[in-house]
Amino acid sequence: MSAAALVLVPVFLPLAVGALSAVLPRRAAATLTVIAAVATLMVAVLLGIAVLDAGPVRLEVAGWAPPVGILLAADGLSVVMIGLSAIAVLAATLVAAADDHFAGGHAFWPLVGAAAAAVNGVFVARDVFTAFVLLELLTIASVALVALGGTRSAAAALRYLFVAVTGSLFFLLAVALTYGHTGTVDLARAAERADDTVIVGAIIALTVVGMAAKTALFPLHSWLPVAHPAAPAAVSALLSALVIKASIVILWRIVEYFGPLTDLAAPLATAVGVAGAAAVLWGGVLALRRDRLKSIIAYSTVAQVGYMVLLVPLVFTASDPQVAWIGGILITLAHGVAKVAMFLAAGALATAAGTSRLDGLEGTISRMPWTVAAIGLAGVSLAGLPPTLGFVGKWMLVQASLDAGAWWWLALLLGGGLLTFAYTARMLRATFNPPGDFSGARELTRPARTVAIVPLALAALSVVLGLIPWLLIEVLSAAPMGGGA
Amino acid sequence: MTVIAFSDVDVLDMLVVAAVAVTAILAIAIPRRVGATIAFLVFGLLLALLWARVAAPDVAIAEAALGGGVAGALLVDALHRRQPAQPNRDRRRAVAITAVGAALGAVTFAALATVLSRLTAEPADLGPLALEAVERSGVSHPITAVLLNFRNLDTLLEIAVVVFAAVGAAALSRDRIRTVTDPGPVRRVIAVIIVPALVLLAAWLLVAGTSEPGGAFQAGAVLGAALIIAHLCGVRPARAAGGRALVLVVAGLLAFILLGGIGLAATGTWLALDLSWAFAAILAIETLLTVSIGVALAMLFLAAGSRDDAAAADRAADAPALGGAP
Amino acid sequence: MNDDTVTVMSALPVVLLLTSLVPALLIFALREKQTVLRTTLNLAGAIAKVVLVIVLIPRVVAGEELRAEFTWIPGLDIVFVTDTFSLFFVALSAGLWLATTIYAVGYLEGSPNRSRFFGFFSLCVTATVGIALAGNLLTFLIFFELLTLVTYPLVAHRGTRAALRGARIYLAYTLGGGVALLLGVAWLTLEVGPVEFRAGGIPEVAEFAARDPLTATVIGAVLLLGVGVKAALFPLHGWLPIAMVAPAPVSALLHAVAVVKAGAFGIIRIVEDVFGLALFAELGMLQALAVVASVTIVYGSVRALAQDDLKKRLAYSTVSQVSYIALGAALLSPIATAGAIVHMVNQGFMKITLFFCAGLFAEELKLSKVSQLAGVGRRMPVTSAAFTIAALGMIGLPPFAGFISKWALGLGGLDAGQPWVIAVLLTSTVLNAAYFLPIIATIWTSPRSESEGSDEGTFPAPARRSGWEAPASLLLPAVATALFVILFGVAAGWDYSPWVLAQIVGEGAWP
Amino acid sequence: MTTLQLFMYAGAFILVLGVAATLLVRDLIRRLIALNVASGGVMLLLLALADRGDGEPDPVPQALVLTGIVVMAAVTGIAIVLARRVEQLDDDLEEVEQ
Repeated sequence: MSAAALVLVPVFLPLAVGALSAVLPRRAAATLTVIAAVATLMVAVLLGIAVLDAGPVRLEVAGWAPPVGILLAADGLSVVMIGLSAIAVLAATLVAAADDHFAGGHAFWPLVGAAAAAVNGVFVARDVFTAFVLLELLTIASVALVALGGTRSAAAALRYLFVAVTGSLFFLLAVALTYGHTGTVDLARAAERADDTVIVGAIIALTVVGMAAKTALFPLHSWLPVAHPAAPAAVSALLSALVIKASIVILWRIVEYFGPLTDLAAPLATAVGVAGAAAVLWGGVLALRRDRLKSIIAYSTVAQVGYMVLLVPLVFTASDPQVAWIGGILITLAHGVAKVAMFLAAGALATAAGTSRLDGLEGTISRMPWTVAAIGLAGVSLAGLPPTLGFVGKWMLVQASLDAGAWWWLALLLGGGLLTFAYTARMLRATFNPPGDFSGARELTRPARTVAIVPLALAALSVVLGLIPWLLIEVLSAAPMGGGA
Repeated sequence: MTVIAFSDVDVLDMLVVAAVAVTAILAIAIPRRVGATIAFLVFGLLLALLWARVAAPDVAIAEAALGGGVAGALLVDALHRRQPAQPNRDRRRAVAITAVGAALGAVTFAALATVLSRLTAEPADLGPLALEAVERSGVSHPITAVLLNFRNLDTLLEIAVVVFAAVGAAALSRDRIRTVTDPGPVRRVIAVIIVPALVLLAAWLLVAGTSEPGGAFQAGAVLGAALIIAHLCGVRPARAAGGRALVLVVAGLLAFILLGGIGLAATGTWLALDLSWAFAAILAIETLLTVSIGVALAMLFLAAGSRDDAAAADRAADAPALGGAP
Repeated sequence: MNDDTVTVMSALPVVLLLTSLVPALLIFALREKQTVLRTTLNLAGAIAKVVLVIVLIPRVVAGEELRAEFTWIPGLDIVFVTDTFSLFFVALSAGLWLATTIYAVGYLEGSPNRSRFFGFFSLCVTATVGIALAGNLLTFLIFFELLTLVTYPLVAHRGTRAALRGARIYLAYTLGGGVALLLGVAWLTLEVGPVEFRAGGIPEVAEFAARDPLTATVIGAVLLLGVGVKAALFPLHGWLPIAMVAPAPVSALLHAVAVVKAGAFGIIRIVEDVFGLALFAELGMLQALAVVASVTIVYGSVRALAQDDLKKRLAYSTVSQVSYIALGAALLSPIATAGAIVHMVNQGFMKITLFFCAGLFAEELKLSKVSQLAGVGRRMPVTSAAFTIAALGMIGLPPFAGFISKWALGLGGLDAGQPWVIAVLLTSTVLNAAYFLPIIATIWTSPRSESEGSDEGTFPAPARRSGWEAPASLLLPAVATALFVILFGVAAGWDYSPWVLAQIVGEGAWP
Repeated sequence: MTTLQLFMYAGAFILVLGVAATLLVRDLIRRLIALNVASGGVMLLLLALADRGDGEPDPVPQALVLTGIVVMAAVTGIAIVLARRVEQLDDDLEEVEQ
């Protein structure tokens, strides 16, 4: 099997396992899903090696080259994002396998398979229509996953569906314009042929709006703090860590391919940056004011989305756009790893304490120190503090902002971290207890061992990657963004 | 099949477009669900008519079958459920919101129209390229070639969308799909006449699809309609429990993925079809997909339209729009 | 840097870090009841570190420089070096960590959450050693921020409302400082590439400053702002008195070794090993730093006067005393530089002794206010003696360690042509005396008034078999550090005394 | 105006109409209809673009539209299931209140 065929594994393996899981008993479904995640992780490593060796791995599906056929390609961005997705799915499914509360029902298994296949597909897609279908698959799976949170989550799921599908329609319109203007839906070919500033600007603008809705970028964010906490904990983790990344990546890809072609890209990018800045502040301030763990973490996602889009204005102004690209990608990766850890740990705390309200968590730090530590470490990474992966991303974005003389983005990067750590510290504070105030006051239900280990392992991963990020950066630089695939 | 493009606008086109626009406005503006749904049903049929005008008969059939099915399910829903009372909104505020919405919509439309006006009328070269490649695809109908050969990845993913929608729907309404235990005389007759007719139609669409308009989607949609009607009429095999139905649903998807693997083994390229067996493979996979899609759609809309007990199902069975056979 | 410095790649700097990192991680994994194992790990790590340092000192003084580096991101490494200054700071931390560990084991005996406490305690020292060994600004930044994070759980340890509030304020200040530091480090790195410390200043930075003096000044100011928070320079000192809520060993460590000292160390690194004294003076920032330091010295002392809470008085005293280091670094004179460096050690030993004693008073007799200490000298003579020695040292009386510092700084002021420094030092000394002498007087002479304290008017007798005035694990570290306060003053001329070593370190800045 | 333009503008109009209604209408089923109307608009646009040449229309966009219709049907199906759940819950809550 050639390296090219490897590109398909992260898509078809979870898809097949997901389909099987629909009809298999829970144990078998869980085992298969975990195995598939491990295999996906290994394939990500192999793809990473291939990218380091010879640049992007390209695959013309069914042997038909664009424009007739569909091109899939894995570059550095694809590889690291597939790695993230494998890790996130592995973590969430391990916990869900250990404790059914985290899953919400049997449908969790097939739907997670579908969601994983869809996000991985988005990461390798170089065809805008295929990306659209993948986004819809992801929407269906995610909406159904949210609805697993019980009867009351249906309203949240439906609200999510309306926003997500409306976003998809904006993107489909962008696809139609791409086809109408260039006669193809293959990204690279379309970028080669596109020559009308206005149409290309419209394609970017429509994608920005559509993906902003799906990613919950301010001011289109209001569905997220409703939908994410409504879901079971393992689902919340996947939604925040992984699902929103798919639409982010599509936004990035469109910027990567079409951004250089139009003068309208720069003002659009600035608009994206402003929205991102507002997201960081608004999400951060609201996270500070919530009093439930899951709600705080969901608003934290709203805020962090702001950082993930911050690279968009920076790649247009920095003298070395690669620094901005890599910094933004690393921040996004760091968010993924940290958010899975945080949501799973929050789920464990809530299960143990019987409530997710902050004022009911007193004393959990003594009983479940590892779980609280996972939240703390994850918060450190989200805040971009050393020695975590979040710091690496922030460092590079700070470099890019300084380089571009972009003082506003710089202030945001620096100040936003404080806000992040403020709400993390607020969660941590709630778990402390005054001495003597706790002995036997309330028995905590102890969660399964896996439930304690997995979030901590992810938090530890943030630290390890924060200390040796060069490997990731090598993979990301092997196929520079904007270099074409 | 040819249509007069880039000539002066045909009066018929104008009329149909106007009708489509009017029904669209009605579909969103009528406050009662029943009315809005009926307007939507008409909107779908008019769209199908338009598809025929732009030389897209495949889409027309699919639109008629699926659009009709969707609208039918919506209609059943609207007919048998009490529309929740809208919270009493201040009339003035409602008017203001509508006005702002209309203004923003107008601006958006103007912007969009400006962009669209820049699209050149030159035909893209993709069409000729694709048509040229059809010869090497194993089937003669271009759209089937695109769906099951050139862009079969999209098709596979689309099946996945339907399959996982059915999985999700089944999970969310597990105990709610009820069968009709005592069908009345009307439904017995429907079951005996309409269901076999629809199944036959599905089979024809499937086989014909390799050379003419039609194919797995259209056939699947019709089969789905047949299954829903059969179910509502109390036909036994249609009462398959969720689990067994799911097996049928995922089978098509898994077979499609397996075909990819076979392609990989045989030609070295995932999902590639060798010309020598492409036709057989396409037909085989289309058959499985038809079953998959049919059962999935049936599950989806039964789950959607079920919750009510037998009494509601009674009325549902008599609602002619269900399934919307062409 | 000596001309004959030889750089050797070695794993030893990393081993120095691991001697506290490994115990930290192991301790986290221990169960609460595994006291013996925990104490063993703690002491083993602390002793190993001290031994390593003792082995390294002669080699480094002889001009050998050990170096370890790892790729972080392409073109930017994480670097550890043992130059004279870094080893000097490591030695200080290692020594005081050992003393504090023994003290803390006794202090926290029987209290809950000790695995958490000692884990973070060890991490805190790891971060400090990392700061010391950092070979470039990036590495320095990483460990500087790490220090902030790992001290948070220590300050909040008790979990009371006051502890959580203190921890929150501490965090707000220090993370804010971290933001400034990040900005400065990232900016300077962008302008001149990886910023590797070099005694006397980095040539690239000098070139850059010649090219763009304004930006260089701004970067320098931002960097100083970043480290100034931890060094508690006025007006960034607000967190220090509030963080007093932490358990006594934590306060001891925070004030003597870890946090404030990391800030002071950072100031010296930035002034002398990044910009170089001459360049810093040229940019006009040296004078500014001297003024800020002087203001802080006087301000801290004045505020200390008014505190009745013993730990608070000591905290304001720290604000004042740490700025001696900044002042010394801000004077253009080799002897002032050496004075600043030696004061890191002297202040460390004196202040840790004072905090040990304050903790002893609080633990043994529940005394936390100055006014309650009347007559305690008779009940706890050893503790009171240790306290007296350290306090006299703080005032700057010979033959104690503090005298060396003040004397060197005063000479340095004259040498640098800034005689006003003498006035600052004198004012401060008078104020030091004004807030320390009354405590000493109260302890030793004042008869205990009948109206306060316990019913009988005398302190309860020690309730332990040994008949000692306090548990040995608390008493011995205090006595030991007090003895060093004398030793550092008396034996200042010895080959490896802090004063001699400080002069060696300081020489590097004066090529 | 050409037929192409007529169809394109009609598609755009229907899309804008549908999206606006999706955002403004509160009733769940009517919102769903609006969403379907909007998608019909995009499909019209795509098919009009497919049929620009004089010869046979480009089969690729037609296949894309076909895919889009099926996807939209699946979305609608699951949306109805959810809408039912939501309204059922509301009804139940009302009953409890009464």
